[in-house]
Amino acid sequence: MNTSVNIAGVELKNPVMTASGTFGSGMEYADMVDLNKLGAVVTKGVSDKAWEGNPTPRVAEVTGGMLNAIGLQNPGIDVFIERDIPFLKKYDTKIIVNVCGHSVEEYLNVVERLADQPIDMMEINVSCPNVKQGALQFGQDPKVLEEVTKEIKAHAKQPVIMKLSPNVTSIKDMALAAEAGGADAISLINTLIGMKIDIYRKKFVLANKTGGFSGPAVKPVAVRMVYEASHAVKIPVIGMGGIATGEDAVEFLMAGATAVSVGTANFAEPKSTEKVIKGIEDYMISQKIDDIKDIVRL
Amino acid sequence: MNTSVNIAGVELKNPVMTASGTFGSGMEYADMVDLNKLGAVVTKGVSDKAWEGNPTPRVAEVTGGMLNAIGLQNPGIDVFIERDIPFLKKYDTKIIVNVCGHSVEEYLNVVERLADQPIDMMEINVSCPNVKQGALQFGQDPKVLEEVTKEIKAHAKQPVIMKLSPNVTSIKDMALAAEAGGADAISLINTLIGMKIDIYRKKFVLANKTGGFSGPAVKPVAVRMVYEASHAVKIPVIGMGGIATGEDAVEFLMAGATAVSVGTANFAEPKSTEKVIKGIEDYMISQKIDDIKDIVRL
Amino acid sequence: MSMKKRKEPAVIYSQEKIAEGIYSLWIKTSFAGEARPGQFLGVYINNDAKLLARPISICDVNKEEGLLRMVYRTAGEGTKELASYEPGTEIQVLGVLGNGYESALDTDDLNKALGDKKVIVIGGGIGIPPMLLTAKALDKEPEIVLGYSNGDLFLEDEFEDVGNLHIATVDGSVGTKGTVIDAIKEDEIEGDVIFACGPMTMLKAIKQYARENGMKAYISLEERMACGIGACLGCVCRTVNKDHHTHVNNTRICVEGPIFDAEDVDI
Amino acid sequence: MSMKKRKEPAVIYSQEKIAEGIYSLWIKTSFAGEARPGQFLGVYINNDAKLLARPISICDVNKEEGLLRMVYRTAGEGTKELASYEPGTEIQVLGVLGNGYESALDTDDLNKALGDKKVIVIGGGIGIPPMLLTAKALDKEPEIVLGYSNGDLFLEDEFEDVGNLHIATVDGSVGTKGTVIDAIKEDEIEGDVIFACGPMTMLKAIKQYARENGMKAYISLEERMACGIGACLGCVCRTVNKDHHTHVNNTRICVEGPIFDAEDVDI
Ligand SMILES: Cc1cc2nc3c(=O)[nH]c(=O)nc-3n(C[C@H](O)[C@H](O)[C@H](O)COP(=O)(O)OP(=O)(O)OC[C@H]3O[C@@H](n4cnc5c(N)ncnc54)[C@H](O)[C@@H]3O)c2cc1C
Ligand SMILES: Cc1cc2nc3c(=O)[nH]c(=O)nc-3n(C[C@H](O)[C@H](O)[C@H](O)COP(=O)(O)OP(=O)(O)OC[C@H]3O[C@@H](n4cnc5c(N)ncnc54)[C@H](O)[C@@H]3O)c2cc1C
Ligand SMILES: Cc1cc2nc3c(=O)[nH]c(=O)nc-3n(C[C@H](O)[C@H](O)[C@H](O)COP(=O)(O)O)c2cc1C
Ligand SMILES: Cc1cc2nc3c(=O)[nH]c(=O)nc-3n(C[C@H](O)[C@H](O)[C@H](O)COP(=O)(O)O)c2cc1C
Ligand code: FES
Ligand code: FES
Repeated sequence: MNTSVNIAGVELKNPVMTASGTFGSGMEYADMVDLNKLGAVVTKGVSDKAWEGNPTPRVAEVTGGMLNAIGLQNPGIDVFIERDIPFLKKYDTKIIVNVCGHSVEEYLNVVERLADQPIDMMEINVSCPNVKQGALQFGQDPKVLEEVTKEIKAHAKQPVIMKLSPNVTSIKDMALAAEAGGADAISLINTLIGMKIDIYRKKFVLANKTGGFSGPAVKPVAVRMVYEASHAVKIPVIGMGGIATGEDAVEFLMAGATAVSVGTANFAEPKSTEKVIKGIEDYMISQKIDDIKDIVRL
Repeated sequence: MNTSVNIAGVELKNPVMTASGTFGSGMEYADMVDLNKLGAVVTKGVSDKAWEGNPTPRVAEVTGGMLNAIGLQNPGIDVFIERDIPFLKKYDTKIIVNVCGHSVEEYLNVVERLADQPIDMMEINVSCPNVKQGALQFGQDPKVLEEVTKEIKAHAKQPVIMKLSPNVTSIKDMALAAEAGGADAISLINTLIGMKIDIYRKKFVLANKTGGFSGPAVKPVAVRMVYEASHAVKIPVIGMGGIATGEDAVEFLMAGATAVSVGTANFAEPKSTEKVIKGIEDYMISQKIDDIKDIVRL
Repeated sequence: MSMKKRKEPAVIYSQEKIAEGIYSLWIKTSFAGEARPGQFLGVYINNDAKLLARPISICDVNKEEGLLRMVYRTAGEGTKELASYEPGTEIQVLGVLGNGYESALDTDDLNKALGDKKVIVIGGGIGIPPMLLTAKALDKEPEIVLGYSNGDLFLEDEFEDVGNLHIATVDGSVGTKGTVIDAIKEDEIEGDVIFACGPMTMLKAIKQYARENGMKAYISLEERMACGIGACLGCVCRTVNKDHHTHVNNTRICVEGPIFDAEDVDI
Repeated sequence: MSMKKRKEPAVIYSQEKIAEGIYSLWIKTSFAGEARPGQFLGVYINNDAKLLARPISICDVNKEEGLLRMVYRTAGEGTKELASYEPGTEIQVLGVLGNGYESALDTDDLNKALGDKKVIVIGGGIGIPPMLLTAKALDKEPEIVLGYSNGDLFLEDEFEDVGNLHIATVDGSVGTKGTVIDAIKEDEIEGDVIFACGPMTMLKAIKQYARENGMKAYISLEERMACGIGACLGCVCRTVNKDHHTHVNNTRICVEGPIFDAEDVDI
């Protein structure tokens, strides 16, 4: 059976990756998950300097999902290069570094620092709803997105995945903008913007008021957006949003994704990534599909 | 205890209404729910002529919610005036007629036919994701929304509620546009756009491919949008999206809504509206709140 | 006789696997006293992630004991979860839903309405269970034709007690090899009225067969449902004439059906 | 001693309400053999709508029988659902989580590390349960100070067996009227090291008291968690110095805590 997929020239042994921010740099899950089995590990977002992130509470549970407002806390690119990349290099999996910044300059600082690093791709987070400055604005206006993509592509040595926000009127326009800017691939969805109020304490559950909404509850929106985006562009699409089983993953592949990421499900079941891989294989066996590329695209 | 609220001069005995399309015209639920207890009944969308709606399957279940692509099937305004309004008039509740159309002209035809009808308000659905023409476009562009609102206000004899789509980049801009157009109130959220694929049958679960996503799963998005919209405009906001309990309703009130609608929850529990009313009262008792207007707004 | 619809708790009295993926479930419920042949219940799953009721036909009732039986296939996740419930588990049920045969035939008394017409009761696959209560309701023993895919039969002995049983299997392992229509032909079964439930292809063939043979066919339709009580317009079927309620060529299966005169619906 | 973290099924052995809204739960689990004082488990609810594990401290273990005890308050919907589970119910548990006192004190052997230092064990409200395993782990009987809001005490008799018990109640119905600090003062309790778990106001007061009295205080912190294993950065606490892992003044309670030297954290 062949489950390998190719994204921008990078061959993944299977289409299953971790969703940025839900799997650290793999270290914390290495006890429970065999990282060698994963198509790729997508790291937590990294910026040029260390970020402290938002005040707590940072997470909340909602029906079938969760809200987070971590605020992209990260140790900065230097620590990351020294500690996390070498750790991941020990495993037989692809490394995709998720990049964040408050300004184009900050993105470029990270992109340039990554140039000589043994990583396979980078994913540019222009869609995080939890930081005031930068980030989300870049991801909600097609013109700005195209510009940012161009800038990053001009400096990046590795293939660039632009990660899109679902908090837009037309995901198609955003996908087209990323493609026009030269993105090698797009990934979606980042989190929807949500809010939860504690009516007894009479305050927002998250210190940040709003948070990014993820998990099985968002899957219908994600599948729809992956379908719309992948039918608009020629570059590969990495689908995510609520994937917890192999069947969920196949749904995204049928919607037009080339690969998928597993995020929030890792919290509900640490072995989710492995289970998704196994589930895709089971599906292929049951449907007598030898090559993952032969899964029907709708 | 006072639970009455006032929207555009109309006094509702409590802030709980039915969400359009989930309660018919009340007739079907009258066996199970005492319509006299409701703040208002919001009817299924009605157009100038009868609409056949979409092919089946029209509904699908998703985690914590559902998709629908009814396509606004309705018998048209004539039957509605003859049958549904007289039925509702027998009850001691307010009547809000939800209006749909493919074009401004079609909306106006309905609005004008309603002029001499004994209804309390009308809600204009410019946000249904399930009809190809009209509807959603009006609800995704602030300029168009403002224009449509103006036109409708120029012809409407009863207060006008504009119902907003959550499938937009900025709900604040949409709320401001409706207010600028002269809307007496806004209601939100209509359904998110979602998709579900049956991977074994290898086709979309809904004949229409996409459908409107509703139910508890969408609540975090709805609360956030109600918060953003109500903090942007001065007109009252009717909040909805996933409300199933009194606590959910209070969450929307705290987010800034003046009243709330209960939709998908009716399918999970036919008595949901009554339960929500009771739940709000229980909350007020437990928090020693005498007047619903004293519930804290965040 | 028609009682108000309502959602109520019911307690699982017994649950048994009667064939591969087929479960027989008896629940203790007040609906047992009201259920008419052809009607169904909305069964809720004890899982907050699954909101909607599963429509399941009433297969049998024991009015004295207040017991009601449903026989269902584990089609997806909801029915799989249902199959895992032990006796004593409380479930929520919406009922009684749908018109049933009496209402479809516009009568208070099925047997009176049928007079001396000969009834053929047909069930295919998971459409077999509802035909048991239907067959039992008839004064005169009907011809019964059941279609299975293979020899993994279920309920056949109970049908044997209430009518003249014919079996068709797709793989030919029991009875006629082929469809229920093949069995009707092979066994030269005759009748005036057909009551049928089963897959759409079977219902279409029956509609055609009835038309060609001057018979009346009442068929039970399925569609995805949200409310189950006529409010959401989720479950419609195309109709030949304008529907009295919807004023378009669409009728609500959950209230005007699931039983229809085959000639009224556009299948 | 440190075993790999894992998610595993566990079976409810017994469950008992021991005070208003407080439940004592014993589960049969392999984690019983590994649990150290101050650690916690992530308890999943059998409900697809509730994804995240509830962090619950380990209150006691019975290694021989492979049993582990948690005592929890029904705070929200998840714990309410947990309280409804009957013995025999299977639940999913992520464990063993957190550092525990040994790790916080940077030692393999708590008692050796403590030497002849006198320990005061303090628990307030739902922070009381984890102190039982802690008190039991000590060679020398500690002074134990438990703070309740009123006379609806729980676990007090079990603490009585493992140390010298003092009680404070906010309403004064039992022991000292007031806080645990009031009880320490009233009963003139002396010690070198405090181990404490309870509400934030109590922990702040203890930090202050320890500082003023030249004592060390190890406190157990709480925060909302998603992963429970250090990956999501959901559960951080402000720290005085830069954290070795995060490189900012934020540390992960789920892995570097929940037990901290009070002087290290910015509370
Ligand atoms: C009037 C009527 C009577 C029925 N009687 C029986 C019966 O006696 N025995 C039996 O085994 N089955 C019966 N069915 C089919 C049964 O409703 C479905 O198999 C069941 O809903 C599947 O639920 P699930 O959770 O396993 O599937 P899932 O795929 O997880 O369900 C997802 C959603 O789709 C709906 N759905 C899926 N399949 C169907 C279907 N075929 N028809 C309607 N809704 C569907 C579910 O109700 C649910 O809302 C009947 C259907 C109808 C409309
Ligand atoms: C390290 C640690 C140890 C704990 N030990 C115990 C214990 O031994 N006994 C006990 O009764 N409680 C303990 N708690 C608190 C317990 O985790 C919460 O009361 C519980 O999670 C509430 O869940 P719920 O579903 O009832 O509430 P809900 O409000 O329905 O929960 C919603 C979400 O918020 C989280 N949450 C809510 N309150 C808290 C809280 N106070 N702390 C962390 N997460 C919260 C839940 O885990 C869940 O993810 C501990 C918390 C931590 C962090
Ligand atoms: C706790 C948490 C942290 C996240 N951090 C990041 C991040 O640093 N960068 C990013 O691009 N996306 C981040 N995301 C978004 C996820 O990568 C993913 O796009 C989203 O959660 C949808 O997938 P899911 O439903 O499978 O979680 C984060 C999500 C969660 C839940
Ligand atoms: C089956 C169904 C039909 C609907 N029909 C309409 C409609 O005709 N007009 C309208 O404005 N909204 C319609 N809606 C949207 C609801 O009124 C409501 O805005 C939405 O479902 C969110 O609320 P909920 O999560 O409580 O259902 C419909 C929703 C559902 C589920
Ligand atoms: S299921 Fe709602 S109308 Fe039939
Ligand atoms: S809960 Fe995820 S880092 Fe602590």
